[in-house]
Amino acid sequence: MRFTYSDEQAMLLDSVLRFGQEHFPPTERHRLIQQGRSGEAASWAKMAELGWLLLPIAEECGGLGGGIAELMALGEGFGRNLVPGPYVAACVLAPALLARGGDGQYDLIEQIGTGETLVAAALLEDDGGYDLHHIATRAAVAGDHWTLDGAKAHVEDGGDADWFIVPARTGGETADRTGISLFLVAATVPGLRVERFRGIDGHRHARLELDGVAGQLIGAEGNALADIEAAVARANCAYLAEAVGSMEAVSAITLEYLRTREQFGRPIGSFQVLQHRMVDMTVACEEARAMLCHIALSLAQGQAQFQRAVSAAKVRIGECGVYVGQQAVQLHGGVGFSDELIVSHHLKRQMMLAIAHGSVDHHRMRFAA
Amino acid sequence: MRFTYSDEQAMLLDSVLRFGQEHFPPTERHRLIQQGRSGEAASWAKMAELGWLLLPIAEECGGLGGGIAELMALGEGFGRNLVPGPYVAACVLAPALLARGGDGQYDLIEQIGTGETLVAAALLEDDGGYDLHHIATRAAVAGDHWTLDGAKAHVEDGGDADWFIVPARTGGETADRTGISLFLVAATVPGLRVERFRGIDGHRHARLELDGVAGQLIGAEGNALADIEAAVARANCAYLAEAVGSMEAVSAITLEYLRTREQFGRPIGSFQVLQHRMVDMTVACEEARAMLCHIALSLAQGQAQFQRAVSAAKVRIGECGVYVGQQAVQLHGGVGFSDELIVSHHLKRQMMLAIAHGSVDHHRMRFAA
Amino acid sequence: MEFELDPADLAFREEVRDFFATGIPPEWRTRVRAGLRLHPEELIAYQKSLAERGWGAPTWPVEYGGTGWSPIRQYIFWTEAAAADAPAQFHQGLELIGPIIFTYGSQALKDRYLPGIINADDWWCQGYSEPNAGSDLASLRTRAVREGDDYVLNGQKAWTSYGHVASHCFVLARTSDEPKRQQGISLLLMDMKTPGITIRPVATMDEKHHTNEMFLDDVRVPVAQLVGEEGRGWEYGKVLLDRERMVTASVAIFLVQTVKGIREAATRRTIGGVPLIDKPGFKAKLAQYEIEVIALQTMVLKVMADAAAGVDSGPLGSMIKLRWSQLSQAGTALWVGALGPQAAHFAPLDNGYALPADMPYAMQGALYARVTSIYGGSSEIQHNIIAQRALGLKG
Amino acid sequence: MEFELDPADLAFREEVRDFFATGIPPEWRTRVRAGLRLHPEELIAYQKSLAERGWGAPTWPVEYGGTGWSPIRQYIFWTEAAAADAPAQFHQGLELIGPIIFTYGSQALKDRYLPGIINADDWWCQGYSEPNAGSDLASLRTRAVREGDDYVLNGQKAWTSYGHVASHCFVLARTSDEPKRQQGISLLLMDMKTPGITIRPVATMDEKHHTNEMFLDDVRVPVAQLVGEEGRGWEYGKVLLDRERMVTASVAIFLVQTVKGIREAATRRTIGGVPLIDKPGFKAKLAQYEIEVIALQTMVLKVMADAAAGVDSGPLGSMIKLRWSQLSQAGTALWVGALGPQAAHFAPLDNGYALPADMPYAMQGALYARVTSIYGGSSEIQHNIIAQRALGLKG
Repeated sequence: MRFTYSDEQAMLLDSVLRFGQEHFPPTERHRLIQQGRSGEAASWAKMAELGWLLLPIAEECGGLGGGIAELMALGEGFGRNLVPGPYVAACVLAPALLARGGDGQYDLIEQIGTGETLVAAALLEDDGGYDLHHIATRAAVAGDHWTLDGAKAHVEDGGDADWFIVPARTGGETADRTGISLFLVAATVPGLRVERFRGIDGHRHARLELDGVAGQLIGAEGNALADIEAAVARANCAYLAEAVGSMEAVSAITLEYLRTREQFGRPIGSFQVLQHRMVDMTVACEEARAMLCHIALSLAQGQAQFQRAVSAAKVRIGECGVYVGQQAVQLHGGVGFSDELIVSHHLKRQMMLAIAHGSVDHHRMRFAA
Repeated sequence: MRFTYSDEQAMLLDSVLRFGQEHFPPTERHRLIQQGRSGEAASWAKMAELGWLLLPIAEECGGLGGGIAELMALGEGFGRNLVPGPYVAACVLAPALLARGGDGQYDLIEQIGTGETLVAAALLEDDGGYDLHHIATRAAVAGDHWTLDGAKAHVEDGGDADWFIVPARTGGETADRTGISLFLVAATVPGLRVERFRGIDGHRHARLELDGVAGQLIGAEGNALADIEAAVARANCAYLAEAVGSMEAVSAITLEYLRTREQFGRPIGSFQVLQHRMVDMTVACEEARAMLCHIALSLAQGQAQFQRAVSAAKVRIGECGVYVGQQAVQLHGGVGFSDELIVSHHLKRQMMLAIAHGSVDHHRMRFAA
Repeated sequence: MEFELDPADLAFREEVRDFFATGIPPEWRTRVRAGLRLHPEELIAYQKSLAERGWGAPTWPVEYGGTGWSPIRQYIFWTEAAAADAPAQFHQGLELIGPIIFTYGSQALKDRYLPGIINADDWWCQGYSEPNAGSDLASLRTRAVREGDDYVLNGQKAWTSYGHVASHCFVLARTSDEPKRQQGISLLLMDMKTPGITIRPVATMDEKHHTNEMFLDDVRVPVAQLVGEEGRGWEYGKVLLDRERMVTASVAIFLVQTVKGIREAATRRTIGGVPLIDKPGFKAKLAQYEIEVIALQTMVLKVMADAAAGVDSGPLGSMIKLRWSQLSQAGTALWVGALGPQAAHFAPLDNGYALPADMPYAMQGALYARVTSIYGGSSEIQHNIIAQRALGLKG
Repeated sequence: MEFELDPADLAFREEVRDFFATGIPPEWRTRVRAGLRLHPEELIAYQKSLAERGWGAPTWPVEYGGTGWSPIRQYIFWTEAAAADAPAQFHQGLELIGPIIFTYGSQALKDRYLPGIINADDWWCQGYSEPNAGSDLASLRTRAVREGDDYVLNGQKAWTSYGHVASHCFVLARTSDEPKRQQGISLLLMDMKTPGITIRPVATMDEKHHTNEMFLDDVRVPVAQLVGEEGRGWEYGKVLLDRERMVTASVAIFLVQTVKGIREAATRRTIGGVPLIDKPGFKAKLAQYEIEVIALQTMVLKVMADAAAGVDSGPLGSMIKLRWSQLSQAGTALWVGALGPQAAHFAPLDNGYALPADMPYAMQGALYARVTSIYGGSSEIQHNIIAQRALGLKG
């Protein structure tokens, strides 16, 4: 049993860290994000070149078959430098869902791996909360193809997607766990309205309205829920590691600030109250990291235990991450609130990570179920 | 508008404080409590002599007709010195319920006022949580009297009661709000099993089993719930003020300890972390006192708003009281945990006050309803 | 204890209620509820409407153009304003410099500046903080050197809120070096059109331009613009502590607006057909929040009643600031949580697409709320103040 | 990262599981789950049963009678013990003085005392704290003056846990006055039957007699009972910091028992026919608690794995102590809350009436838990330690 990364994983983390420093130094990051997809184009190409886009993709789909530990190393590295971009949506979540389609989807998966194409999964609906089984969107056979009708309230990182993976009902009622199938929908297909929004962390999301939209069935009809839940849990692992990387980075920045910033003629880190706050932040980081280990430990116990562990981690890392981000801003005072330091960007990303693929409240009740 | 006591109320508070110091100094209090009812006999007689037992009783019942402000002054005074005894159960709650019986109950009320008799209300049942309308106990007419069958899970301060006021169903189903009547039951009546328990605060409670017990109907049959809820809300006002008095007392003791206790060669109150904790305790005291004012402000707005204000106060004072008690123990360190200082007794009383006549969770949901 | 309002106050409440029954534009509502400042032109319009009614300065004495209201009436006024989703008045002129001017300023300064504050012809900003003098304000370095009839100011100010909007600025600057750092600091009133003033916007995490850096480069301020005596600027702020309490207190009253914002968001959003507001978990959270707001409101009322009765409220003002910032943060966070996944939709990337109903304001409010525990004396500083001044604990 | 146990460890787990499958008396269960110590005779019986199996000292090297288990095996052992509702072993002999004796003690001391610790023939108590030396232990005043072959001890000790039960005591006493207060303190082993020792019970808020004052009045302790060198007693404790981490770490593993206690209480109690455990509000609270326990357990496992890998865990031990005490308090409070109104029924006042199923233990556990953030270095001290040692922040 070992809680540290293997040499290979450590090397991966190391290169992700260097990548982040090089492509998204705090001084440049904000400017690049404001450019949207074009601001991330160069770095995306570099990731493709490094093989990272292929890393999470299963070997049978032509990927590198990276496991949870590799995803965590990547996520942690991204989090430390707040690397933006739709990596988790496009490279972790989408390929796992497309894999359901077997070799019919290998071309598209390959294009994801080369960075040519972005795919996003349109999972959440109005009135569904964060429940993945709450699907009112319906698919019907029309001649030789399927048409979809409905709406998706939020597509994580769907703002730049070329394709959407859309769960829709081929049977059952809105809240049923059965009768859900997956469809591939082109972003430019007639009848599809894509509304695009930016989050406070610069991520670009979408909201869809589907009005008789043509979709291509991915894999077998029905019973897609298990695949969706498994894929989302896997995506969450990368997000959770990103949150931990971000927490640790912003804690380190804050500790350094406490050591060097002077007020009332002494370093502010000499004030006991700020020392203890810094300790609480550090404990929160340790708890969060422990939850990543808990996920890893659960892997041997099957998908149900794994998903329960992910829910537990979403709760605690969500809480700890936002707490650490808030305290980092607080301890920095006014400059922490400014956009110029990276500190507030960590808080904003933590706030968004805490609700990505399920809020703390949602996952607490899933854990309890 | 004035938030301070009137001169008369301030004098009452003052005499309650002197009474507490005289009868229950910290050195004696624990010993007296361990003697049970006999340990409190002398002080109870003194209270009767001072007219306090009559104070909360309505004038039409022969009492002094004290209002909420008088109850609060009394409660606050009791709380500051942790005066034990069944005052609220016997003098606030029971007479308010007995008043429903009109002049038929004036003799008993008078005996309460003279201190001869103790009466307690048996309100809570198993499976009922803290809900006052959850009554499974049934009353039936048997010839010229009523007989009661059922059980009561907890009778606040019922350990020494000579009489019990027992709500029972004369109609409706267990959770209905209608069909509840009040009965007076002698503690010694055949078929009544009284199990007596002591709480961590020395209060003596009871649990009842009623097997064909003879009871005397108090007032009209049915529709007693409104009276019960109003009486309990009134009783809670005294308890809430007691909690505030106790919080302020234990905060003052803790502040003094911080000023005088030395460790590492300086008063522990010079450590910033302990200073800030003491501030948080002080803020909690202010919040709690504000909730008492909120209750008083609600009086003009009718019973429903009054009860909602009491529920709000039960939530916040319950939380703040336990917090202050816990931190007082923590800041005192080992001696805070010992029984020898009064500090831990404040925490224990706060823990019990927080669940008396409804826990924080219960009242939060009542407030939200 | 007496908790009834007297009949005259009750009549006053009706009068205020009538005033607010018309006149608050509905498009202000979400921003107000999220604790966000309105646009300057909106705030100016609001202030002018109050001034027109004679209510421009609720806390000022009549002789300076104020209402002369008792603290209880101020409470009533703000409670009704909050109930009507009116904004809090912009406070930098009204509460920060106005009272200093009418307490310490020359007659000329009073005549020149007080009316403009009330009728919103002038907009004041504060030039106190510096890059290395935030919580530790006494370490400020901006200098004002006397040259003839002018002071010549050089230095750099930080967190100059609404400096990009303001017509005037009240500045603390060092006019002499004294052994005690709090001495030798003077308070000057400065026209923002004076040459040598450069305003540089500071981008903040809420993506709203409200604050700035201000560079002072040989800025000449006439000596007549000095408030009170040279070198005593520090004291003037301190003496007004009691008033400052009222300022935070009044803002705290407006938290009921946040409750409304949360409630409406949670009523609008359904999960599985059930409004979020009816789900036990959310219900409990909102109830908890409302109860804590009630506690704070009642603390505010107590400060007001104490002030009316001439009783010293002690550290209650600092406590209200502390709790207010905590509850601003908790409330806006609860609101954002009520939006669900769409809390990630902060800004549209294309034209023609509408944001969710509360956005971006709910989120912007949640982000802005983070600074409420930093500005105006951080929560840590408030703790220090209470510990030292009220509890008598020494470092 | 590798998270699989190797086959030998898996086999070991089966062996431990088998051991615990029998043998833990059901009447221990509620107390164990409430985090309460069992009666001394029960703890002795438990320790003897472990000693008989060769498992009396899970953390000791084989040469001193220990198991020589790897940290991972210790973790497995404790996890299985916790799952079986076995108590934590009494630690004062096993973890506090035993390791000091085998590290610094003479061969004679090792021969005399180590076996008695393992087989529970001796019961050790700790004589460190004093009325004016709690968190600030270095200010202790008890003196040990050399007279011939004895030290003569005079002084007063506080918080001598189980001093009324113990056969032996390890005492810190001042043998000389040095400029640095931590110097000149010696560690002595003392038979509790020695004349001059007076034990006075200290009543504590949990109404359980577990601690005492100890008065030392010309108590003669042979010089041979000195551990290591005179004047270096303070260091001996410090050097064992790593081991102490393991002690709190092992106790933290037992929090799963509290989860079980809460769960059963909330399953038993119904409100309106619905078990409390199925009510969303309670469900959420218990889930939150379980998740925080999981985080702590995994931190413990990490310490163990780090130790096995020879990696320094840094301040993780202090963090575990901190979080463990918080979770002991939160868990027992949740449990007591689950009892509803009957949490007020702590002790029967008459014979023949049974308390509610969990009482008095759930409540006693909740009261006892308050001291877990005070003893063994209060939470405030743990914060200081982490801030200074791990984060390098100076006062």
